[in-house]
Amino acid sequence: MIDIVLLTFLAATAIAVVRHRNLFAVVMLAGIYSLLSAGLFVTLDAVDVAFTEAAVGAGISTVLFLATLALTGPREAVPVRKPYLPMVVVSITGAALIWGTLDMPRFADPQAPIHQHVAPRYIETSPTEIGIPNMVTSVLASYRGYDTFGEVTVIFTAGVGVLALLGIRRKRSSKDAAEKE
Amino acid sequence: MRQTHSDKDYQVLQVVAKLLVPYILLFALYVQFHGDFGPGGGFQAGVIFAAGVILYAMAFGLDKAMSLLSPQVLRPLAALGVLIYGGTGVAGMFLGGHFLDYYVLATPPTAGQHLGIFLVELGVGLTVTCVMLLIFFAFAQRAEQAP
Amino acid sequence: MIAANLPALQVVLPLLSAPLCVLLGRGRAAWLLATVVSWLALAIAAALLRQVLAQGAVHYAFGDWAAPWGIEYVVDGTAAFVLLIVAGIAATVFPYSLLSVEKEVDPERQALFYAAMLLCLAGLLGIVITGDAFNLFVLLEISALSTYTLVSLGQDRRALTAAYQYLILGTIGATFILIGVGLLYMLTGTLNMADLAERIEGLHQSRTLQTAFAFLVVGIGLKLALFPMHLWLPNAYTYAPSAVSALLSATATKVAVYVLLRFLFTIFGTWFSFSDMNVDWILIPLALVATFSMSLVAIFQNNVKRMLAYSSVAQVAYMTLGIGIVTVTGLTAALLHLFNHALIKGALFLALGAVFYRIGSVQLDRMQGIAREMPWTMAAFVLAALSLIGVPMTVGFVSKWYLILAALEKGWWLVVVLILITSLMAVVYLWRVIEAAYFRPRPADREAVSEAPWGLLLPTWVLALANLYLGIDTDLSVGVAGEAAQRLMGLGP
Amino acid sequence: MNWVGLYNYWIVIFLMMTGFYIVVSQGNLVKKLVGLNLFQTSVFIQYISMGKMPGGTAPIESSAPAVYSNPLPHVLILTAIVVGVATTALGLALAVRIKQAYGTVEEDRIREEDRNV
Repeated sequence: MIDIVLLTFLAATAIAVVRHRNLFAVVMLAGIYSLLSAGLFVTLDAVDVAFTEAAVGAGISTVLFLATLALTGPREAVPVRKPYLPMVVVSITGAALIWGTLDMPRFADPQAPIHQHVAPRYIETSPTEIGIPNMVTSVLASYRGYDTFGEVTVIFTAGVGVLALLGIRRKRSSKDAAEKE
Repeated sequence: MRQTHSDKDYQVLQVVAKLLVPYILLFALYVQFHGDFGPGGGFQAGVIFAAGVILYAMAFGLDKAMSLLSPQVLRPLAALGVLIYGGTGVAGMFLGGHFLDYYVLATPPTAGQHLGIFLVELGVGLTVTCVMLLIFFAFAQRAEQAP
Repeated sequence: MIAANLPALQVVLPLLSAPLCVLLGRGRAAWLLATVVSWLALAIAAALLRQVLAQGAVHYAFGDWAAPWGIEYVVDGTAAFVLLIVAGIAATVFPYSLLSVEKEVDPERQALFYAAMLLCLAGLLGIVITGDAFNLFVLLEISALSTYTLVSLGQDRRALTAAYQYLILGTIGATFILIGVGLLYMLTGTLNMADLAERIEGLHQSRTLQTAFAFLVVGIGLKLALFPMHLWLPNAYTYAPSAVSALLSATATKVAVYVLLRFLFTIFGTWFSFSDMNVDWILIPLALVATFSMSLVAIFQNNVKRMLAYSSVAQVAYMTLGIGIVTVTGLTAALLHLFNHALIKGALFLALGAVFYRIGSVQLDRMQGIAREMPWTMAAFVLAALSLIGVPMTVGFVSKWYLILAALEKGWWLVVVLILITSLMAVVYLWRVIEAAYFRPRPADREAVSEAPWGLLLPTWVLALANLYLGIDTDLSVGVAGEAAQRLMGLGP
Repeated sequence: MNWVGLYNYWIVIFLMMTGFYIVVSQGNLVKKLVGLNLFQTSVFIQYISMGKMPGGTAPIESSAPAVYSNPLPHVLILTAIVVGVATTALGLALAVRIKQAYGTVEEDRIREEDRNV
C-alpha cells in the first residue's frame, strides 16, 4: 500500500516540475523526486539502489544543478509556442507502453519469467559460489563484472568530458584574487 | 559560496560541517568495505566520500578544499581507478582465465572471488570519488566567478 | 594466452589506454599511444576475422561465467566484418589526427581529446561484439558520452549546441533502448541475445513483445539517424573537429545499422520482424523519402561538411533500404554499403580536414581554386566522390550494384529508378564542390596556400586508394558480406 | 483479466511520460536536463518494480530462510543510475559553456543568435 502512496507523491512532484518556472524550485522538486523514488526502492527491496539513488539523485545531481543555475540564472522564459507536437509524441509513446503492459506479468507475480530463469542461480548458489551474502554485490562485481567495468568507464568518460569542457584552473594566486575584489 | 552570506551563516555551517564531515568520510569507508555484507559498495562509497568533501568545500571555501585534494592529484587517481579495475581483469587473463575471472586469482576459489571483488570495488570507489570531486570543482569554480 | 583472449582485448585494449592517455597528460604522447593502440586494434580485428572464417563463431565468456549468467562476447562473420571496418577507419584517422588536432584543439585539452577518441572507439567495437543486450546499452553510452565530448570540442560555438542537441536526442534514444531491453527481460528473464532469441520464439503474439520491438527500433533509429530522426546529425558532423567528423561519419552510424540488423534478424528473428511487425513497410518508404529529400537538401548546402552530413543521412537510407528488402541480396547490399560508405565518407572527410587545416574553412566560396594549390588533397576528394556517386571500379559501384540487383529481384522498377536519380543528385552536389575547387579562381581575400602536409595526405590517400582497390578486388568484401547475409537470413551453412 | 497487478506500471508510465514531455517541450536547456533525469528515474522504477517478489526481502542472505527479490534488476539499475548522472554532468557542462558563448540557455534565443551571424 505504501508504494501506491509514494507513487502518488511522485506523480504530484512530476506535475509540479512541469508547471514551475522558477528553476531553483524545479531542481529542488527533482531532488525530492529522487528521494521519493529512493523510498519506493526500499519498499521494493532494492536497498542498494535506494542508497545510490538518494546519494546521486538527491545529492550530487542537485549540487551540480544548483551550481549550473548560479551561472545560467533561475528564471525560465515563457514559451511562445504551444507544445502540441511534443504532446502528440508523448501521448503516442505512453499509449504504446500502456498497450504493452496488457500482456505483462503482473506486479509481484512469483511465476513471472524473470523469477524463473537466470536469477534463481544468483539467489541460490551465489552465497556459496562467491562466498558473500550480498547477492547484488556478487552479481555486480562478479557475474556481471564486465558491465560494472563499463560503468566505471562511463563515469570516467563523464569526467574526461567535463574537464575538457570546463577545465579546472590551477589555484589562483592571492594577487589575482586581490585584483578581482 | 556566495559573497552575500553573512559571517554568521558561515559560522553555523562551519560548526556543523566540522562535526559531520569526519563521520561522513568514515561512513564512506565503511560502505566501501562492507558492501559484501550489507548494502553498499564502491560506487556508493565514492559518492558519499565526495559528498563529504563537497560539504567541507561549502563550509570552508572551495580554495581550501581544492588545496586539500588538488585536482592535479585527483585526475591521475581517477585514471588509476579504471586501471585497477581493468588490471584485475587482465590479471585473470594472465593467470590462465578469461578477463575478470577471479577464481584464478587465489585459492580456494571463494578467496579468489573475495580478492577480485575487493580490488574492483576499490577501483570503482577511487574513480567515482575522484571524478565526482573533479566535476564538482569544475562547476563550483565557474559558479564562484558568476556575476 | 593472447589468441584465446582476442575478443576481450579488442575492446579492453583501447578502453584501458584511455586512462593511460589521461595519465600521460601531454598531447603528443597521448597521440602516439592512441595511434599504436588503433593499429593493434586493427590487427586484432583482422586476426578475429581469420579465426571466424576458419572455425566459425567465437564465444568469449567474461569472468568465465557461462552465458546467460555472465556476459559473453560473440564474434560471428557479420561482427568480424564490422569490427574490421571500424578498426580500419580508426587506424587511419588516429595517425591523421596529430596535425589536425594540434590546429583545432587547444593543447591543454589534447590528452583528454585522445582519451575520448579511444573511449569512443572502444565503445563502438564493444557494441559490435557484445552478446548481451544490457551490456550493449552500457557500451552504447560509453561511445555516446565520448562522442558528445568530441563534438563539443569543435572551434565554432555552434559545436556546443550541436553536442547538446546530440546529447538530448542520443539519451532519449538510449532510454528507449533501455525500456525495450527491460521489457524483453521482463518477458524472458534473460539478457543474453542468443538466449533471448530462443525464448522470444513462443511469444510472438505478446503485446509486450511488440511494444519492446517498437521501442528498440525507435531508439536505434535515433542513434543511426534514421530519417526523420536525423536532426542531430548535420550539426554534429559540421561543427565537430575534422578528425572527429571523419571517425563518426565512417563508424558511428554504421555501428547503429549493425545493431539494428542484430535486433531485427538475430534477436527478434526475420519472421517476427517482417511478417508479424512488418517493419519493412516502415523502413522502405522512409528510406526512399530520405534518400531523395536529403540528397536534395545536400545540393543547397554551402558548407561542404554539412553537405556531406546530409549525404550521409541519404546513404544510411540505402542501407536501411537494403535491410527492408529482406532478401540475401538486399542484406548483402546493406552490409557492403555499410563497409564501403565508411571508406567513402572517411576519405571525403579526411580530405576536407586537410583543406580546413590550410584555409580554416570548408565553405564553398572559400574553397574556390583550392585544387590548384592542393592538387593531391583534392584528387583524393574526387576519387572518393566518384565512389560516392557509384562509378564503376570503385567500392561505391559495388554496393549500388547489389542494391539495384536486390530491387530488380523483387521487380521494383521504381526503386531502381529512384536509386539512379539519387545517384545523379549526388553528382550534382559533388560537382558543385569540384567546380568550385577546380574551375573557379581563388577569392581575392584568401591567401594562397600550399599542399597539405604528408601527415594528413597519407591517411587520406590510404582510404581513397582503398576505395579503388576494394572496388576492383571485391572477393573479400562481397564474399564476407554475402556469407554474413546468408547467415542473418538463417540460410547459411 | 486481472488489471490490479498493472496499476503500478501505469503510474510509472505516467511518470516516464511526464519526464519525456519536459525534455521535448521545454526550451530551457537546464530544465530539459531535469526532465531527462525524471524520465530516466522513472524507467528505473519500472525495472525495480519487476524484480519484486511477494513477501520478499532484500537480496542479502540472512540466516533465517527467506524469499529474496530478484537482484538482477537492482544491478542493472545501479549501472543505469551511474550512466544517468554521467549524462547529467556532461549536459550541464555543455549548458554552462553555451551560456558563456551565447549569453542564454533558452533554445529560441540561441536559434535567433545563430540566425543573426
